[in-house]
Amino acid sequence: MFSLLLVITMASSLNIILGYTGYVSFGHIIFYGFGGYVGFYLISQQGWSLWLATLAGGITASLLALMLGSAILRLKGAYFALSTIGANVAMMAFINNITFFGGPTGLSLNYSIYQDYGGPAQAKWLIFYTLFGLALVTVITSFMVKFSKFGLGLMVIREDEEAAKVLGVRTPLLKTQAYSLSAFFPGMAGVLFFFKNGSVEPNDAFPLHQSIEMIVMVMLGGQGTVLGPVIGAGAYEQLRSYLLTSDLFKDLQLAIAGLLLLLIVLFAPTGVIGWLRSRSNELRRILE
Amino acid sequence: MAVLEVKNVSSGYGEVQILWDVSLQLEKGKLTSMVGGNGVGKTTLMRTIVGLLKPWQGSIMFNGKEVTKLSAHTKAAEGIVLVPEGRQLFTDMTVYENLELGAFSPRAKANFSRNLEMVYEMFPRIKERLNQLTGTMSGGEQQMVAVGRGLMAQPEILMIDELSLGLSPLLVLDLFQILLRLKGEGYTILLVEQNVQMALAISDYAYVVADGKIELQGTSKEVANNAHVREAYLGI
Amino acid sequence: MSQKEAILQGRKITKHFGGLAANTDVTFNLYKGEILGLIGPNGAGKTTLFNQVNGVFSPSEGEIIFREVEITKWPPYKISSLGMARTHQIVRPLKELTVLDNVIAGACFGHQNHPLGKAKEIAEEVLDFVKLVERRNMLAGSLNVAQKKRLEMARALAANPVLLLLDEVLAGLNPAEIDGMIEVVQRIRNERGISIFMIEHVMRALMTVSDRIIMLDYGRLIAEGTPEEIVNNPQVIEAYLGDPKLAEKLMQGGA
Amino acid sequence: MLEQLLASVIDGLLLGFIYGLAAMGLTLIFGVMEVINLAHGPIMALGMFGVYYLSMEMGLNPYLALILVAVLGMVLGLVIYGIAVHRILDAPELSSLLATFSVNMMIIGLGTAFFTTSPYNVEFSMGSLSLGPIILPWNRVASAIIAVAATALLYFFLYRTPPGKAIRAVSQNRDAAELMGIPSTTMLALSFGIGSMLATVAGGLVATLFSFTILSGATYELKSFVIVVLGGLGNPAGALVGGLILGVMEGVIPVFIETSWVPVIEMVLFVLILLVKPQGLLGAK
Repeated sequence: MFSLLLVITMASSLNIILGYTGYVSFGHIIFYGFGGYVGFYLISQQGWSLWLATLAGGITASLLALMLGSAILRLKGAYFALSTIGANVAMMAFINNITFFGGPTGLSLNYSIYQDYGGPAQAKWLIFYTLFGLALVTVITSFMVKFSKFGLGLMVIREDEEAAKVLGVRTPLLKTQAYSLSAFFPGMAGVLFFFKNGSVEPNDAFPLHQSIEMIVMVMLGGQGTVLGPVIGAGAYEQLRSYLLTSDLFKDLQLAIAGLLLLLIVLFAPTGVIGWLRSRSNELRRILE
Repeated sequence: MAVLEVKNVSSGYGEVQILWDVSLQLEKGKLTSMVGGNGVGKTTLMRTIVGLLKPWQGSIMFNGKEVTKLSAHTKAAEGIVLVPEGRQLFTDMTVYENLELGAFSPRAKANFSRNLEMVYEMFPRIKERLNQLTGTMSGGEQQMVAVGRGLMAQPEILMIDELSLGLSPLLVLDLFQILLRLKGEGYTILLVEQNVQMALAISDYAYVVADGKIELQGTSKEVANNAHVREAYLGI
Repeated sequence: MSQKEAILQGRKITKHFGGLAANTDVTFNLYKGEILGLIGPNGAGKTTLFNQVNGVFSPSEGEIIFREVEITKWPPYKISSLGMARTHQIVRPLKELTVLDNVIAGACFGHQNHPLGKAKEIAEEVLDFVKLVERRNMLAGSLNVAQKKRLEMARALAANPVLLLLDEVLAGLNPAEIDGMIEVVQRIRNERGISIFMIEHVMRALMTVSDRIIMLDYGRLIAEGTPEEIVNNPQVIEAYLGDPKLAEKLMQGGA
Repeated sequence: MLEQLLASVIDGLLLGFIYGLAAMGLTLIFGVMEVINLAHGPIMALGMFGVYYLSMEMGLNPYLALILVAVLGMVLGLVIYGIAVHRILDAPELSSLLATFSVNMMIIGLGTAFFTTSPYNVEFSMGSLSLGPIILPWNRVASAIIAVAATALLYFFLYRTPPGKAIRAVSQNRDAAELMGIPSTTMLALSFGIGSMLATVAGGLVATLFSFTILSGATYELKSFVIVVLGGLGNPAGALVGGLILGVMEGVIPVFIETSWVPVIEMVLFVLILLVKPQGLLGAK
């Protein structure tokens, strides 16, 4: 359940930049990792409370996106995608070298800290509810963005960035805001998750393949829709846990996920929601 | 004898229909021109004839054989050659490489040296610049290479889309003289040209295209003297 | 004549792409409330001129002044907020959005910067004006060419611009559709007082709607005047029908 | 210090030729069809395992094995093109990125099932070459020579043979190529085949130098990205130069600061070049 809530949060926030704005980020996990690292550092080394640290994780991830985005959002299409991969790998390698973040071994918590939250079991529940709340807030935010003027601006950019400028959309500003917003929730989720695990190291924080799994989830459900990423995340997570626990497939989990991805790309590029929408006009109005 | 016969062809891009039931014939050794305003479907018709677009309906016969659904490279290899609008040269390659690629098909390769001689003779400017990258040439020179490349393909039908587009009047005169010469040598040519007066002056037969349909056809004289044509172009 | 207020001025606009000059020293005025036509053969640099006027490219040399503000190097969205809107030669509908959302986008980001609710009202009204209101919930990608052209027009109008640039709004339309579009263009000026700068190839139509016409050939401005003057200008006839003397010369040379 | 530096530079250069070769496959595919092949790394890894099996299990000389690996790489490329790439060529960029990444996942998934993720070694040595104070293992020298030869062959093919010229024509203008009678689909498939052939050969050369796992391709794929961007996307000559630059950087940087900073520097450089000079340092076009 933890990972389900996590992937819903991640996929829904990725959808803001990928689905609404049309910028394919191959390194969205960077915000989870970076925000998580900052929050974890504040808790474990500076004695901050989980709540403040979580907020700080979200904010620093947003700031990172703001800085990074104001540079790389000028790039188009494949160039943007490549630069996000580069940024992700650079960040991971960078954290590896930062001594106060523990270098390659990372940081860990003193387990007594869980006592402040009513013991390890209690703390786990607390995180669960918080994560649930976070996932909910992310989806609600995604919904509000979609039906706001801001969201309309993003979708105009997605459809045709040149035309957007001509229509008066301040494209650089809107793109950066969207990127920054889409980084906020993963940053918070990172703090919660690392806190639950009690430790963090660079390889857990910045796995490139998870960035791409997020894209798969968004695509599977339907990019640019509010519910698509939620459905996609749920379905993908379900499939993955089935494959991982099945004797027959557990070694082939990745290969099967790859095959699934290929099938979606080739045959259902608009995802489940897109497919349903194209079936009927009535559904189209409901399934935004 | 008709080398090419387009019968009742409809075509377009995606879901947008551009051509409606177009029929057209090219007689062997004749120069036929196609005139009409911007965006009426002349380029679309040419792209459909060569196979870059698939006809939605209708058929295309080449030397009495149906070629409607063949791919563009197959048609090109058989001699249906288009010099496309905007030249479309291989701009990072030299003049010589462009000419060489014109003669890619076996049919064309067999006549390589003969055609090359002819192109050199027609366009001495090109011969002087064989090793220049075509992307660095002026518009007029590029058009010469484009026509030369088309000739290297050993065309049975040579189609030229907007020969004079964006070129200075002197160059236009040069190029039209080349066309006259090709006509004299027996090439079958289909010309799309915005310079209506000049196109009609040198062609045998002409089609007027409007709204994706053939609006009028006849010998060039008939078309040139038609008041309707003048009106359609200048509104006088 | 001196009373007329120039709402848009181009001063010696020059644009190079690599070594090619697309526009050279183009100077013109567009007066308030006027419909100014822009003609010229293919490749004469008309759309390039539009692209500089609304900021898609910045000129290599020269200045552009709009509503007495120099906007030469401004980005398009800033120019848009000052009250300029345009349509494109090749229509650019936002395909995956509905017709209504397309027009709302025009109303809420352009000149007036309305909130969503108000923008929706304006959009409905504009869609009614261009007779597209019954298709408001369709995806823009599913419209036919004529409808897409009207959609572009609606989107531009929704911003309530001071100046509207129209790039070949008549191309590809059939005669009935052309007449409908001409009526819309006239009403935009007459009922809304919006000045219009339009590129057009369908000469007959342009002659009826424009107050004045300027002509580009090889990137230079070669003629300027009332429709009457333009039709009788030998340079215009030459550029469009080809030089009759050139054709004669050709036939002599070839014979 | 100076000697150490010189040795590092030479070491880096030798490795740089292999990097360049790997990147050339990536850049060729991008140049011809604007597809960034995210399966590049795993294809390289398959090249590594190809050489391993042919030499360690079947007793072939590793360099002879490379020839077979090259052929298999070509076939693999054609298959991948047919299944995953051809249909999405006209689709938005995301589609081609995801399609090739799905191939990446499949190869890694199957590869992990077959080979696990533990390291393999092609054990094989040819002694060393001494140049004054500098000692170079023959393995490295031979690999560099093969990489150079393969590069030369690629250039000969692209610039001197009709199919090579046809591929360049297709990459510059697909419609115009069709109009000249060039079957563009065949040429696209062929270039994808050549691209993955180059990847497997580069992978095979890496295997004669270092130990590797099925996941090793990822590192080289990232390096290839950096190289390709250094040299200009779609420019094979640029890839070679980029490879040498990267090789030398990797050789020299550790002389001054800790090795763990190398990837940070590489990736920051990568993003910076994308931003400032996306046409690459050589400035093609």
